[in-house]
Amino acid sequence: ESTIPEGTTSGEGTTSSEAVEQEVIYASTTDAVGLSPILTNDSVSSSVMSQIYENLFERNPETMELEPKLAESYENTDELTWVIKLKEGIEFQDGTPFNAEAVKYTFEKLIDPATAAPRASLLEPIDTVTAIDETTVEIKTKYPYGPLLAALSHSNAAIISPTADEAQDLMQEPVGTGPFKFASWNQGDQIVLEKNEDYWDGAPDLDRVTYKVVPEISTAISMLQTGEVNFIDALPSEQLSRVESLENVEVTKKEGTPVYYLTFNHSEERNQNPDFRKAVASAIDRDAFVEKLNGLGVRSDSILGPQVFGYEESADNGGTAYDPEAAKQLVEENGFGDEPIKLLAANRDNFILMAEIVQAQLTEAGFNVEIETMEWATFLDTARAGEYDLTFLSWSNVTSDGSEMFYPNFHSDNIGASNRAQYSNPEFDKLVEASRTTVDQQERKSYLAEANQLMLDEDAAIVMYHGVVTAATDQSIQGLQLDPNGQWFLQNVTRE
Amino acid sequence: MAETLLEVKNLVTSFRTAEGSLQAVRNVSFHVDKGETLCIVGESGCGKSITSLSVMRLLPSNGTIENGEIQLSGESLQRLSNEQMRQLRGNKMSMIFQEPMTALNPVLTIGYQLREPLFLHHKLSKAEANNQSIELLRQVGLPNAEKRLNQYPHELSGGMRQRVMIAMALACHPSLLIADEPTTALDVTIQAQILDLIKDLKDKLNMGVLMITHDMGVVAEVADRVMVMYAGKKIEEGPVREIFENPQHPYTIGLLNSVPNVDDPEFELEPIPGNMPGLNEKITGCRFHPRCKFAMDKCKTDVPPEFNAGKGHYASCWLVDKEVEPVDDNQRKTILKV
Amino acid sequence: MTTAETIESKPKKREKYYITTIRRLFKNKLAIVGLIIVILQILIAIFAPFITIHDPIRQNLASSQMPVFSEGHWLGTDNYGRDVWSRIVYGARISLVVGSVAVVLGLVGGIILGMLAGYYRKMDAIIMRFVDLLFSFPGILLAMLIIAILGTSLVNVAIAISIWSIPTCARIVRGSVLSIKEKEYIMAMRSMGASDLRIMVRHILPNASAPIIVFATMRMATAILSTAALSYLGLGAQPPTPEWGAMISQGQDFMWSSPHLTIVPGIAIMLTVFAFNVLGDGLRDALDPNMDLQQ
Amino acid sequence: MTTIKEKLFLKSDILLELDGVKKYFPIKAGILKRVKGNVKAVESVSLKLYKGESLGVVGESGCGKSTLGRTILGLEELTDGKIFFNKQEIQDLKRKEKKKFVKEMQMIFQDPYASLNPRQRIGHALDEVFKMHTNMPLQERRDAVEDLLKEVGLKPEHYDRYPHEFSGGQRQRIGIARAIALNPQFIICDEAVSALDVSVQAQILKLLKTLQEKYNLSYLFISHDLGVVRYFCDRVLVMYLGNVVEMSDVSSIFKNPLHPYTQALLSAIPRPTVNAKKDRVRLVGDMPNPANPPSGCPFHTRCPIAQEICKVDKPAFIEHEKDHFAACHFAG
Amino acid sequence: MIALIIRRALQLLFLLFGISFLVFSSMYIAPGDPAAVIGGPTATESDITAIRDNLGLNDPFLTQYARYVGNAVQGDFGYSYQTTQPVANAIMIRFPNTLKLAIASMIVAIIIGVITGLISALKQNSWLDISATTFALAGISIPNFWLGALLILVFAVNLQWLPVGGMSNPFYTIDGIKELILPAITLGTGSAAMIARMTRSSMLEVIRADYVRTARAKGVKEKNVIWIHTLKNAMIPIITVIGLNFGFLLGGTIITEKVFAINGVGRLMIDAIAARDFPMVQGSVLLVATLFVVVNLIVDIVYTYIDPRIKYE
Ligand SMILES: Nc1ncnc2c1ncn2[C@@H]1O[C@H](COP(=O)(O)OP(=O)(O)OP(=O)(O)O)[C@@H](O)[C@H]1O
Ligand SMILES: Nc1ncnc2c1ncn2[C@@H]1O[C@H](COP(=O)(O)OP(=O)(O)OP(=O)(O)O)[C@@H](O)[C@H]1O
Ligand SMILES: [Mg+2]
Ligand SMILES: [Mg+2]
Repeated sequence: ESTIPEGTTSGEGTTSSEAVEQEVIYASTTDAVGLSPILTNDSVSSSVMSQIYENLFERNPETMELEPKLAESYENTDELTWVIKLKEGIEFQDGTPFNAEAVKYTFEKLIDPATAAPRASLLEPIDTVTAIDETTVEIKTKYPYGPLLAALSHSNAAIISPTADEAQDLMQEPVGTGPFKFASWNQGDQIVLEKNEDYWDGAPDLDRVTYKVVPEISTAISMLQTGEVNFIDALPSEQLSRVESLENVEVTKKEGTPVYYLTFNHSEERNQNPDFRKAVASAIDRDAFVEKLNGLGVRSDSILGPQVFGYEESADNGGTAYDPEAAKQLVEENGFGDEPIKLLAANRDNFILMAEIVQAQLTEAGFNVEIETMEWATFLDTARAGEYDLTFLSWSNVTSDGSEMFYPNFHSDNIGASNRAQYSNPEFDKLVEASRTTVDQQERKSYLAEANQLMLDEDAAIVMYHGVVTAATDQSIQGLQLDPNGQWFLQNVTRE
Repeated sequence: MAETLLEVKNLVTSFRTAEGSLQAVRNVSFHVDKGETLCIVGESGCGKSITSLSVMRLLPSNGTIENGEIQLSGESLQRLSNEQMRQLRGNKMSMIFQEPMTALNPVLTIGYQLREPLFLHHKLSKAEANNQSIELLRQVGLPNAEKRLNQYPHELSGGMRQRVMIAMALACHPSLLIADEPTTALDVTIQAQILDLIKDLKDKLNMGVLMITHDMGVVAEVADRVMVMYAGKKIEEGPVREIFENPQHPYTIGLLNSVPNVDDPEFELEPIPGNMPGLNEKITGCRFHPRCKFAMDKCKTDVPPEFNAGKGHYASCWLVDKEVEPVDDNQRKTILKV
Repeated sequence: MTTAETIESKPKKREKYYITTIRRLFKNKLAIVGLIIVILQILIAIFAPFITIHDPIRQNLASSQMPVFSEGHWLGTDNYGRDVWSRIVYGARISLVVGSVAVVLGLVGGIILGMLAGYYRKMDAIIMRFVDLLFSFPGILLAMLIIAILGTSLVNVAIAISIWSIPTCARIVRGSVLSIKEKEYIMAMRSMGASDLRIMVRHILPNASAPIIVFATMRMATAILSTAALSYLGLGAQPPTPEWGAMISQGQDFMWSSPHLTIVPGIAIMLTVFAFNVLGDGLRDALDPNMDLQQ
Repeated sequence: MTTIKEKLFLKSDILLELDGVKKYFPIKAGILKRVKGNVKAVESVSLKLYKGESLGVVGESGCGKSTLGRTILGLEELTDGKIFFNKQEIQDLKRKEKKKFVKEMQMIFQDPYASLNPRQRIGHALDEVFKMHTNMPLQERRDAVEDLLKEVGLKPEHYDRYPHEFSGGQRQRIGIARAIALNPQFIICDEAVSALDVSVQAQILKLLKTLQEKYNLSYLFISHDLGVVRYFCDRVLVMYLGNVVEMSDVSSIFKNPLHPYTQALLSAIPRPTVNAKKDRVRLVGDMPNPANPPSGCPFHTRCPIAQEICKVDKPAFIEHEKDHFAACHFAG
Repeated sequence: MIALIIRRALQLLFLLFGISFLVFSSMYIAPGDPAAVIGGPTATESDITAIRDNLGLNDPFLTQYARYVGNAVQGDFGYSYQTTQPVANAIMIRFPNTLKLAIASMIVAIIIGVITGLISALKQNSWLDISATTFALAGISIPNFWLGALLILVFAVNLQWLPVGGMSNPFYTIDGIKELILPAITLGTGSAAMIARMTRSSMLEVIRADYVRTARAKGVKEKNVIWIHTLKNAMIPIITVIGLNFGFLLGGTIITEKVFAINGVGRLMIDAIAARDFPMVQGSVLLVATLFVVVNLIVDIVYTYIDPRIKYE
């Protein structure tokens, strides 16, 4: 009720183009759950929060290197100790100074079981956080923890204002150090952010940012066309050609970190047969599938994608290649087609598409595959409990760190929770642990690459594609920063 | 001679049914003059109501007028457009229907249904129409008229509903009133009151009345002329006195003999034997002959035309033809009564 | 007795009630059109293999999203290159069966509840509140419950959809019953000692048939469309099994690039519903003795 | 045929007895439809009906005759009073037992069209009666229905017709056929022959009489046609505004009406002769409102001989002559 | 009548009680764990346990239910698992939109439905009837998302007369009305179809009644014969359908709300179910149930005005 979007008033004479309003209206398919980095774990919330809050570190979208943000620098005094120097003179939007106490407060709150933070595990390795002085924080981990900086760059590890957190509900009224500050939120409808005039890195050009909830992507595209919104992202491949055909719209595509893969239920006996897995892997024509994505997918066998720390080019073709004849032969020899195979697919993203194509290809090879679709919450339960034969999973790697991918998804520690593939391989576990507990990044990278290849050799998971992040913006929008993990920043955006 | 108000010539009305086409009214002609009451009597199911509905052009959807001409004040009703016909109905000509329960709209108040013709044809305001409705209900002897206006048909007794129907039909002082058994559900005191009311209006407005009734007492009281129908045909017509005192058609005679006599406790009813034939029954000759005690061979083969029995009295019976030289009235009556 | 020899006219051979109704039904040209469509659809469903060239689930990614009247695929192909005509034809099997079973089940439940509620004042409150409860209970949740308790099968789809139609049907029936039961002929039947059951079934139901027929024939459309929502939950036909409702909802994604993927199954549903509706209209007319069919 | 005298002798055989039967209808008014009083349709009626007797009920329209009939059959809930049929109180019967009684008590409704199911062929309507109460096989039932149709002067081919395809009188005959189908002991005839032409009426009256003689039937015969009442009934009951004001055997009512209302009624009968002189007792004024009946004698507002006492005292219903009851202070 | 209203109010309490139990138990039985949804795919065992503890989901079923009812009786409908905000707030933000939409589309539906229904009935079996029937059937067979998209394409994108979506202006402003038009049409067509068909059949039932003939005999204009004498008698099933549809619309209609980006109860409920956000589901179902009972009460009262013979004692 508060703000009238530009598009709806365009009829009434505000079309004069001299002074373009410095406003971006972004359409998202769902509303943010909340605006506290600690209590949320969804992408919309984090895309709002990433304009309001900032992290100690961030990954440079071009070089994919981790760089300090709120931090000035860091050093490892030993394998377990991280001493982080903070930037000086930064204030939260409510005037609270940003300092070591704030960092300590934030991290401790996130870890505290009483908070029940959904991503508490992110900082699980942290043992203590100490504010050495105003601008120095010392973090001690329980064991050597390599991906710590990546974890600190995760949007859920953004720094909150302790005074604000104590005074109000950050879920509703967030306060951070970022370039935009919270203005209003009409639940389910829109969130409005305003320019933070006092932003430490120079106030942004945009006066206002509106997040509008438009659940139907095709409606959002229509709105983009009429100017009711001027920025959308995560375009589905079916709609890509339509968006690209719009005259006033520019489409940005960028290889991203999400990965979509077919996995076996490794706790099942049949799936433990390497021939079975090989048969499946060689029956699936991933190239044909990626072609269906209209350029919104990157073909690579590697489980850690090109944008993820730990990727090595050699892994692109490191898996079993498509070979229908070989697959047929294997199926026939081993009678793999006798028993029906339950292919579980969640009803969202591209899972059904994958399921239908893979089912057809597996059938072609002689398997007997039945698809079972499910809505998301049920799927999470079912997959976690391992009640399937084959299923599709995905991982959108926010920190772009390979450990972040391998540990929750394939480490035997997490069977019964996030390791839905029920994958348990001691050798693999060791490599992953090493990648986590090593602080040296180069070393870590080689562990990860090794683990990656190990999985490919075993056909433990068959990568369907790696995601491409997209954004469609009105021509007038310049300077959008799009990260491979799908996040974006409006700090440098202007409208012309 | 008085001015003719309604003239019906050779009316044939038939129904489409599952059994094929049924002729309910067969070639009936009659007329009603201004200020005159014509009563139609006849066996139930003989086509009286259908005749009157044909005049109103309100036949059931499966009925059609196949032939004939209906004129009101010299104007052919069949040629009128629906809209012209509508303006006549309820205004120049109105009708009281036989079954008052189903003829009143169950979901509208009595008041609304009564006011409606007044709004329509006299363009009265609501208050005026209300007053007039109350007056009308008074005239038809309905007690507590004001209260009744807000009641619904199902809250009234049969007789009350009938009186509402009558009031509605009389509301606009029509020049032709068709009344289909208007007083069957009324007790005699009210019946008398209503008949007087109709008579008053008739005299005052020179209204013509076409009344259908089974009550010979009523016929005797109100009719100027009587028309007797049998199995879809008119079989006799004449001034009321003629019909009662000098009936010509054996059916008419039989009818009069079946009237119960209030004044004579020992009176025995004498129904006409047999039943009216079905509409689609093929009967050659006179349609009454299977039940007629006097049926002759001729009756079985030839349809009797209408014979003039004098004094504006017509009958369709071969007996009349035979007696063109009139026999002694009493003598014939006794012959017939045997 | 005075009734003398009645003129015996030979009564025509008496027809069974339903035969007359059917005869009356056939007088209605539109109803015949409806009947022909329904029969055609049934035949199509039965003889599906004989009237299609392509396997309805066989993919051909190379020739996906072909428009209608393409060579070899007169209704085009879908996103997976599957022949739309084949899918429509095979889809009829599930859609028609599930649709009609669900409607019939829902009708039975709705009519029973509605009748009882309308007829017995005492039961009205309980039944109608129960119906309100069914109505306000979210369908998705109900379907989830059915999956959890009964599992996923086509029969359960029909059950779920029929439960959705019960409240609406019950309300419609009750409304009519409330007004019909006050009619005088019902009183007459009571005076004759007719049992309540008889009054309800033989006297009230036929007089309430018109809105029920309308409801049932319209419900067919929503029932078929609902199967999509249920297969979304994993209840009922799973991909790649062809089924009209699911075809429509999958086509939604390609509404802009390949509109035929929604239009074609949409027309199939509409034809079905059209057929049932005109048939229902005809039936209504045939059952209404007041109707003059020759008009 | 038994004479009236003989019948009155057989008084011991009471078929139906009403004791202070009352039926009020609540009046609702206003947007919220609150009860604003009662229409006193039947105000305390007591009577005895003997086996084989026809009791005529006459009275002004709206005085509660039909309501009385419906109340006896239990179609309207009794407001007060008791009804005994064959010495058994019938209100609190169990359903099973009730069904037996129902078979014995039938009603011919005043409005024949409204009382027929518009979607039921009349053959089926009649057939249904047999179906409900007998175990006759189909063919037998069909024959019975056809016989019934013939008996009331309709044709077997009418079997397949719907009610709207009949004339008013024909519908009434269907109602009659339905009521006599099961040979009940008692029939309430609510204007049962009013829509019939006199010749059919005569036929039907004869039929009813024949049935009465054959099965010792009793009738409660509601009618406005006093000629028919005189012909058909043994005793007559005159109602006014929900009250019984006079009751006697038919000849003494017609010869010697005691109540002024009865007198007015009789004087208003139209005679089927063209020359009859018409000196009616004209009733002035409206029938009072049954929701708000006048004090004292209900008739005093319109009574030509009313005195002061009539306005305050409700006259008792007493026997003025042998078997001739009337409720009037100045009866005679 | 007052008694009827009071009685219904009491029944409503029981109904709400029953429905909350039903919702509660079905959410309990149905697969899917709210904590897993909140935790997302990344959640570890300990994350989920912590969340479950925090939400009180580890308590026995009856304890949870009793707690819910206990709070609800005091007017506290709990906090969303997802957003941690009060359920009542979340619903009240959305409800006005849903109400607006429901009323607007009901108006559209009634106008279109009754008029086409009347035309079909009066011109029975003519080409007009057939086209009206076809129109109605198209209305019910066309999926809302499709119709909505089509309307957007034509009226919002190409002609630019109306906005594509959203609902943020008060309904009495021009913008507010503009926002309502397309969704109301999209949503109204289904109901219009049902109303049209019901009107047609119901009119045919009464159009040949004797009292209609009486009206004609009085010279009542054909228009009034139809609208007053016939339609009122045919109204019971039509009103039933209108009431049902209105109740249904008040429950929110997910598709239309989605297509037109309307922040309504339907979307809220479906999202809550998907996220297993029990308190939110409960709250919205209870709201829908209450509305439905109210609408039906109104319908029942309207019955007695339409048909004076109907009584409820
Ligand atoms: N809609 C109809 N379809 C077929 N036949 C009909 C229809 N309406 C009436 N009839 C038949 O037409 C004949 C004449 O009916 P009509 O109503 O005119 O009789 P009537 O003389 O008014 O009898 P009554 O005195 O009993 O009212 C009857 O035999 C009746 O069965
Ligand atoms: N359902 C009802 N609601 C309210 N009042 C009613 C109802 N039914 C009948 N009445 C009233 O009860 C009184 C008696 O009606 P009843 O039908 O018994 O009269 P009646 O003696 O049969 O009259 P008639 O000879 O005209 O048929 C009338 O005043 C009538 O208005
Ligand atoms: Mg008649
Ligand atoms: Mg009566």
